[in-house]
Amino acid sequence: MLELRKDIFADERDDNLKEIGKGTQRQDMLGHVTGTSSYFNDHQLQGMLHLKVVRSTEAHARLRLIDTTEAERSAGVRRIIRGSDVPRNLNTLLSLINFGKDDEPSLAVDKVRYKGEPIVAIVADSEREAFEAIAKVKVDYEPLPAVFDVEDALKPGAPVVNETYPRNTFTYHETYDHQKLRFGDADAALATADHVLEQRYQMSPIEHAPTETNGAIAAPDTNGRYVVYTSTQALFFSVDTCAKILDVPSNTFHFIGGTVGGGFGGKVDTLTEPLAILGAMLTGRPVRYVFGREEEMQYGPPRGAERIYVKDGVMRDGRVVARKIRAYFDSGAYTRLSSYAAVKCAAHLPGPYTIPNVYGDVYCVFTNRTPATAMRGFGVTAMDFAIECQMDKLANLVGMDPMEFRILNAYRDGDMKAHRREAKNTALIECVQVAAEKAKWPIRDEFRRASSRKDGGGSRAVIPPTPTDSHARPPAPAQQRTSYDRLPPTVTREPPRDPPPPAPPPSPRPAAPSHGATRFSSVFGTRRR
Amino acid sequence: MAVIVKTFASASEAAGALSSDRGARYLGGGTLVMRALNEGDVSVSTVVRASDQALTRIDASGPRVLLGAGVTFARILAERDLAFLHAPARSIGGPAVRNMGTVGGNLFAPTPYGDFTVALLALEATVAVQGGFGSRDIPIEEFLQARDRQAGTLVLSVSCTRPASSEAFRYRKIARIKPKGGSVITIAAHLPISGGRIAGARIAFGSMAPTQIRARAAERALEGRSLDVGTIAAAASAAGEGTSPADNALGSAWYRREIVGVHLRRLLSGQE
Amino acid sequence: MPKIPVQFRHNGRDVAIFVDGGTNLLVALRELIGDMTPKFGCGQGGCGTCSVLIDGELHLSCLTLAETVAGRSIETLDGMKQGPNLHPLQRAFADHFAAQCGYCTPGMLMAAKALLDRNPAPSRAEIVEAISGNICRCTGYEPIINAILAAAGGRASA
Amino acid sequence: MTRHRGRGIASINYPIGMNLGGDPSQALVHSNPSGKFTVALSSIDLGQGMKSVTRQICAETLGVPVEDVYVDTADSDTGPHCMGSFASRGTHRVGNAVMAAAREARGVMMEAAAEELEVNAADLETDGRGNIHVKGAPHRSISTKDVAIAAQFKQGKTISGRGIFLVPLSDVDPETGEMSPATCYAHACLVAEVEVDDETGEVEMVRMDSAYELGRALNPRLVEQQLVGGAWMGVSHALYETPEPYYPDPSHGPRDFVEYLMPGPGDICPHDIAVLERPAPDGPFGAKGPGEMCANPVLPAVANAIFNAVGVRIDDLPITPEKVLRAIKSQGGPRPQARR
Repeated sequence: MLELRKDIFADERDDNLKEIGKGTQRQDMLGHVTGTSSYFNDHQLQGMLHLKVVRSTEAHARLRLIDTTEAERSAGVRRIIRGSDVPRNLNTLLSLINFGKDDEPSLAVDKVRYKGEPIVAIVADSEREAFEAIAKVKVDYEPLPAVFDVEDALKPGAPVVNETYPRNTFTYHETYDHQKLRFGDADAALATADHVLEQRYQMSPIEHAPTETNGAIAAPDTNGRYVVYTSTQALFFSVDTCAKILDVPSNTFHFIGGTVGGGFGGKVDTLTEPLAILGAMLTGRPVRYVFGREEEMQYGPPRGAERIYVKDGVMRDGRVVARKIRAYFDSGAYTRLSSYAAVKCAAHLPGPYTIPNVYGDVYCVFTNRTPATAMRGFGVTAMDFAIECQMDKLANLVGMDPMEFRILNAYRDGDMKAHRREAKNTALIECVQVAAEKAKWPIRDEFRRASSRKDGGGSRAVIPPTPTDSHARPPAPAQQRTSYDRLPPTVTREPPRDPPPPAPPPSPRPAAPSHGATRFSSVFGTRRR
Repeated sequence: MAVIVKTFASASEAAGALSSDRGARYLGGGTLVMRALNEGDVSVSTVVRASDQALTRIDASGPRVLLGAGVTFARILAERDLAFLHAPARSIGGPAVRNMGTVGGNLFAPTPYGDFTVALLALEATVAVQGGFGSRDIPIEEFLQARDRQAGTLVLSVSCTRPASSEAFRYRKIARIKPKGGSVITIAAHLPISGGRIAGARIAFGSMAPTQIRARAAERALEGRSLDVGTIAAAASAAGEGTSPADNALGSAWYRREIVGVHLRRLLSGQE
Repeated sequence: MPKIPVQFRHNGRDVAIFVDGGTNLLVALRELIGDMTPKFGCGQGGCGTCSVLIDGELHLSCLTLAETVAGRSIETLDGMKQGPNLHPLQRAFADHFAAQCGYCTPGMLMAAKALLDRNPAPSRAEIVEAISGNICRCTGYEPIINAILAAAGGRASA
Repeated sequence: MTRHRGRGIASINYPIGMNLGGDPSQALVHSNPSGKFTVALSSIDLGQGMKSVTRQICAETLGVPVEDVYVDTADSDTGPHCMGSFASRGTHRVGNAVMAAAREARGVMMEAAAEELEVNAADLETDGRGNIHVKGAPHRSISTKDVAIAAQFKQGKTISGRGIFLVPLSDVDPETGEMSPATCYAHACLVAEVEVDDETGEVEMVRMDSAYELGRALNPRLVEQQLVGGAWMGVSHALYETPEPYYPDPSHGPRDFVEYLMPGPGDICPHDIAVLERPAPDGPFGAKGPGEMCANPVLPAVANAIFNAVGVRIDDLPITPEKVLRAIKSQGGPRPQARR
């Protein structure tokens, strides 16, 4: 049951609109209820071949030998694709916005870093024949010690998961193994708080579980182009990722998608398109690559696990005066999007509250598990869980009603947020008030009268003196660059004056050609390789 | 190579084909074999079927009930004379799976599947099988213990004695998801009462061991006693004895051991 | 290997196809008949997106060996419309916004039809039971249950 | 007494659009000679209602009925660039792009109408039913169809518009984390009521009451779809879902929908929702985005309700019956807190 509370913030809206605000039927509803909405897999193409991949049975292993001799002779097999057949067999999704280093092959070459990592792709006349050929591929693994826990992965001597990041952490600002947030002096405030509460929170991975699994159909089109029907959630992301991996101009492809059987973040990674297109390129035939359900559940990327430590200082009157957070994103074996989630998570601290002293360290950590990716609430869901459980505990600690406790600490218009931007257009207080009303949860008058538009700003708008970790701050980025910029940098920067800690001895690089040209990170304004 | 499908008019011919071909699997309702094919199980190269009407026979008129191996759960639910088996039949899958899945197939379904078999185990059913050299009857417990070696055998039917009263047979599947969820634990209890005392107590568990098992310690605690609070408590505390549950996606061994007695107690005392 | 001929009724029309051994009904319907309304969701019998009616009974087409439907009557969502008009269930699903991504909708509608064909006035509990083999990841089921209740002439609950 | 009820709350905010901005989306709008409009996007509809909400935005901006607009999504040959459907960016980013394109198209349409009616375009208004008329003089009117025909075949004008929306990319300060992660935030507060079985650790949802602030509910039915489905997903995340049930041990991962746990239709509970609208200054008609945040408050609200019911804190998701039971046992039994 949904009720529109038009009475609240009515003075900020023009409600006299003709189409906006109406519960108009969905444009796609007729298609949905008649089953005529067209998903990627509803495109039937003559002579379509089927692609399946051989997946690693080991979580971490060197590949001594990949023997496809018998599989090549298997009935119905049209083509076997190995890592060396992939034009640029190393990529990272966010290279499109120049964030991070290429760290993930389409098909593993020298090493596998998670159980289920694709090693060989087989294109055959039927799915059955592809499965039969898969059973005939022999892979000789030399198992390596694996690491599955984010904090274990950070310990000295931990197995190196991904040689691109030899410390098992993503590198931020070319210097740090985590993203920082510093606002005020959390340690000083904790020292004088009436109560200090430190807790550990853990969120396990989550599978997106869309009813339609990931997949794509690629087919040769006229004039040297390829048409690609895809379940992607991000069409140009996929187009440009495929153009990079397959080393062709992006207008080689005509991508068609648009109606997708659920995504929730699990269809951003461009997992099936590059190999489907490569299969079509190598065979000249339409090729379909669609995940089975077990494949989707086990090797489709999950929302990564997060471990979060929260240390809060609260006063007897219920004011939270300090919040210190250490969070670890379990990225799995490759970066995908977790690096970005960590920054988003840092920006989200300390939740929708005005807390004068906030300290955050957020890590993106590599482990030997299925690479994680975005999911509904990316970078925030687990942190909200931690913060809101913590808020409940703090309210309990000081003997306050949890609703009133939240209203007391809620951010209001004009307050300074920990990422140093003024809070505007806030409405947390009103949400708490209305939820209380709906749930018949009594709150006292002064809290019923509170407003997001009152009592903010002033002393709450001040950026407090903030100690930083480094004595010499690197200069501010010299220039903003647009996203999608893969040109060499036109600006150079001074290296940070404090040299970064020495890196461990270099690990063997993948044998695959590295094509990661020196690029400019538009996000962090630093050179990347 | 496409899969070869062989359809036979008689169960014995099908059994012969099954026992002579290591790559052959018998197709009942399809919920196991078709899934294996869809998922790329290349060990299945031949699918054997039988159109023999004996396989879909139900004989529920007398005290001894016989169900052909090909009888679906939906058919059991449609049969008023099989009311005592309705709860276990209803606990299988959703409606489509109940329209397809069969009594015979359920005997081979690995954990977390195979709930109907738990009921059959508590009822001490007999499994009629046909191998390459003729047919024979096997007590269900023996059948389950040797199940992994039964690949080449065709199940023809199962039979069991009807419980004396509806009170005497109880069944509960503990699932996380409602109304259709995989089994955390499945419990079936057959407690015939004679002269106010339990005579011939049979308790069976699913998901408490690699296959469905009898809970003999709990049975002993019930045997010869009246079904009162004390007896039920004794049975509940003995429930975990002799079980060897495993961790799986639905629950851990620890959890199963912790709650098996709680659920047995609730089942025996008629609690929700 | 020779293909196997199979004849059956598809939404009231006689069809004949040739299948490979082991071909399931879902693939046969989609790739050989061209009826794209049943969807692949798992191939395991766990999601119900491929649900069809066989002789009026709800079945999972992905777990049905195609040649076993010889001589039988298959209904899919493709045959649900009544001439140019939507079936009451289709109308109710639309009115209740009971679809988001739409991928589970064909299977849900077939499960609902199987129920209403036998039980025109089901209770909420019976509806819940009837769709329990069908996974929906978008809607939270509530609008679907309400749509089926409405189609059956019942009242939607909150 | 083995079952205990408890209530818990959580309140949250959520940033709209890709963190740090820098995530443009484009839209093209054009009319055909019958005065029907097509919106060309490369954006994706994965069930959230992208096609439907942008259609309404386009119709409102053009001043034509929604039936006169059709949204075509996700064709890389015809749809201009869009970053994608994620980060709650669809309504806000794509909606703004469509609005800009529709505004430009409307400008041409009004000019063409002005030429036909021989008045100044500034004196014209749309009636939202497919006509353009002189303000205050509804009889001096022309249909959009006639305008489209005139523009196409007489005036040689294309009634079309291009739109892009870009929140400029923000830097991140390495030392302080200073940044501009988002331009607007959605808000929510949710109360969950649960029943906990102290002998089995099973948690049953009893009901939910919530308030969501979304800027503007452009289509309340679509918003309801998101909030109802999203809260279900929140319950699912709170109590059921994980592909690694023994994380960080990766074994025993589920392989199918029986082993991967999500609440079924028999596990859902009543959910009473209020929607508040504080328009985002830079949102299309003030809209933010309901897509992602709706699941978030459910997880902690459920955890807090379990504490209220039996006095145990489960800080490790998902909150399985096993975790609840272990916690109850280790504290020596349930400790129901003051009823709320």
